[in-house]
Amino acid sequence: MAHSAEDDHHHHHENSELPETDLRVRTLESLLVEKGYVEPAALDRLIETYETKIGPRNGARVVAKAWSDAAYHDWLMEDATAAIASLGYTGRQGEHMMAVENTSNVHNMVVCTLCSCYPWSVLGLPPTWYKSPAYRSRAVIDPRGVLAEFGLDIPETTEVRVWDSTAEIRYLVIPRRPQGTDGLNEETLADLVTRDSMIGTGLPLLPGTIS
Amino acid sequence: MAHSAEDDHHHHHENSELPETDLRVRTLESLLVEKGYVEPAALDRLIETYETKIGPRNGARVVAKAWSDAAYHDWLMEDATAAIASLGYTGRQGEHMMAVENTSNVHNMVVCTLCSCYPWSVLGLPPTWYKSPAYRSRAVIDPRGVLAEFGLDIPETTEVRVWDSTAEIRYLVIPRRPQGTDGLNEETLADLVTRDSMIGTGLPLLPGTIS
Amino acid sequence: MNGAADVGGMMGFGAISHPADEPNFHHDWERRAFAVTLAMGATASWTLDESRFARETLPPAVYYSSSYYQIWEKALEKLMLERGLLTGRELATGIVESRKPVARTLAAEDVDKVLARGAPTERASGASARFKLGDKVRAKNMHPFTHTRLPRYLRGHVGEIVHVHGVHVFPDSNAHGKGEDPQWLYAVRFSARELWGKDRPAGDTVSADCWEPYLETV
Amino acid sequence: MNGAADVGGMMGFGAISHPADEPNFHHDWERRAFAVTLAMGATASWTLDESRFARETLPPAVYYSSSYYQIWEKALEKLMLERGLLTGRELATGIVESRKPVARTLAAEDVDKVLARGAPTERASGASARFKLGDKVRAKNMHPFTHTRLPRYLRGHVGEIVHVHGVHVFPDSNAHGKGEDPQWLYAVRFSARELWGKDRPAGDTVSADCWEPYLETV
Repeated sequence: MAHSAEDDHHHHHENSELPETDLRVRTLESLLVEKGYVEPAALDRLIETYETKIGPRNGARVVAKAWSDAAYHDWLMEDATAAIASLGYTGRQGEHMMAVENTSNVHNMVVCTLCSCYPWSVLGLPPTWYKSPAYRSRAVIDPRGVLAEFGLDIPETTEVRVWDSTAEIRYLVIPRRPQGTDGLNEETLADLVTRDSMIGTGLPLLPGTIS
Repeated sequence: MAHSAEDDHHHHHENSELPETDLRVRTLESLLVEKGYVEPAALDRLIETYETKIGPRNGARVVAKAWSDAAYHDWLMEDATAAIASLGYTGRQGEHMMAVENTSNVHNMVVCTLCSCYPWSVLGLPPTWYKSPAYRSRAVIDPRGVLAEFGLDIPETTEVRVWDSTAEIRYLVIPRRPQGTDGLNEETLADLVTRDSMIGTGLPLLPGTIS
Repeated sequence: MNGAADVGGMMGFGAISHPADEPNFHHDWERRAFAVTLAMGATASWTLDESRFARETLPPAVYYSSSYYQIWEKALEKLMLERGLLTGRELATGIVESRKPVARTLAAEDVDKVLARGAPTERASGASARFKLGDKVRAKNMHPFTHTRLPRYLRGHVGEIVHVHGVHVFPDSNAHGKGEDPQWLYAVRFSARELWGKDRPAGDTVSADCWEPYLETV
Repeated sequence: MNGAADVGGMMGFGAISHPADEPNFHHDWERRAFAVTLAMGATASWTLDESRFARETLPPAVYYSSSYYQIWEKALEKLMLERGLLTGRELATGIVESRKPVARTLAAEDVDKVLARGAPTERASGASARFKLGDKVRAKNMHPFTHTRLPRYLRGHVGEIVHVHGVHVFPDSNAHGKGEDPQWLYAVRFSARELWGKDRPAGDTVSADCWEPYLETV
């Protein structure tokens, strides 16, 4: 199916509204500030937090520790909320966590078909594609097709388990530890753990592919 | 639920595209004429036919005859395609007809949830609302709510039968003959039969309400 | 496919605007889009089912923000582009650059005859019907990525055969250049409670026309 | 409700655009819309579930042609207009005309604390859980016009309880000012074949979190 003509059309639609949206948001913000509902410094702090402090490095450290420390691994699989909180990652959009682990027979993948639920506390804000109707609609009915578009070819013998985040439970995929990583420390292992590998739409990097 | 803000937004969307659409259609038509794919006089004839010749008066005559002539009524209920063709109404979007009759216990209502299938040969072209996602989506899940919006309050003891035109069968609702119409001839009866009463979203007029 | 066109049971479209005296066409371009679509249909460059598939594959953002004749026009462009009867550059410039032939064209003097004939979809029956009046059947829980006329809201639900329509062209095949593959067609009646849950009125029903391959025994 | 947001299994949205290095925000207005939405959320003028309902009730034409932060912004306007915290004229002119108070405002020095605390939805359990690990359950075929977190694609289908999450705030109640009404919450696993038909891979599954009132015994 060719999508280019319609995609163009769609983008045309969306983009034609952007200057209008920009003005609208600025008007709204200034109204709310003047009404005393929001404090400008608080807005800046919220943005700064998610642009610089909370991101997928948090989740990567969780995964690296689970790869390195069997007791931590077991705790994470048993009570992800507590195990993740022990590393200091708590709070908004990570209040209730569950870890789902990839094995040689199982590949996990996370979606929120109804909106864009995502574990902010360990992965930061979701990428645009995660929030797109294209991903949300297809992940549950054609996960293997989606994974192929992301470059993952899952063997027929591997079960694909999709987790639709319909409640306030947030899912973190624990990818398989790559081969050739024996003896690497947690910080080096964390460098291998990509955001997409913790959503289930990617795999960890191999050692040697990063500088 | 208030719809005004969003409706405005929607209309804005649609209307902002109209000058573009107008130009696009004129370009397309001139290309197709020049390529020899379409003949301008044929286009005019198609438009003229549906603007002046084929309309709900056809269906009204069918209904009036069914009200007046028991044998015709039975034939219509048994083989609507043939009974309707006998009055000269045949062809496009009326190739296969079925008549569904309202009684004191049953109210019928027609929709096409998947597109806009409609019995052109007896009702002409469908009104805009019939083709709207609002009607198509709601007619099957909340027919009584839709009917109430059209001013019809159907008693609880009356079964509402919705017909979703998913194939090439086209449905014509035969409304109940209004009281006080004994002795009226077919042409006068046909004046009472509205388009909406043959879709099932209206009732026939009462004698005396028309001039 | 589970496309934008399949709106049965969807919510959020708001009230139904139904003005009393509405013209058939609101703009002159609607007249032209209507006639051009019919006239191109008469060239036999695609089947009815192919044109429906062209409409339902419009992206939801486009489908829902387009009026009905805009949907027709966009699908017509798409059908012609796909078949090489039109190029994007021709549409952009308005200048004809190619003249791939079509099978036939509709002459003005043939319009009445062609409309009166229509395009019946009933075919001679070969196989005998699997279901009969009164049979309980289940609409299959199927989700093809291709064209189908079994709406999502019916799938998995049990209804009763209330009419046998004969054998008709099968859209799921005919929309994809795979021939007419005629199949028995039935009107199937479902109770509103079966479709939508127990808080619906007891006697209300929804009927739809279902080809035999959409149905299974209960 | 069966709103535009409920897209699971819908088709026609095309390929997934996933550029490798994407910033969190593409435009400055996205930053501001994000922050304003969070800060207004902190005023406790509505619940999380009320804000989700405000988004999913956007008409499909608007929802699908808006980017995600556009959806947030439009829903934020709607929530504020509904509660009289903002008027259409204020939005049009940018001039404040009313100052209805809010319960609290978020101060910059409290941001870290508020984010770290989050808004847990687990509540002390009163009633005992009706289902246990391994139980087979059916997702109800329900179609409320109000907010629900049971997606359409699961309704009517049978799955297995694979995790018991405890007792959580019930969105169907909390979205409509009817209180938290906490209910047991379960992860339910459905086979892809059960959901989508027999041509799906045998071992593949989709799990979703379902509150007890969404489920019935098989």
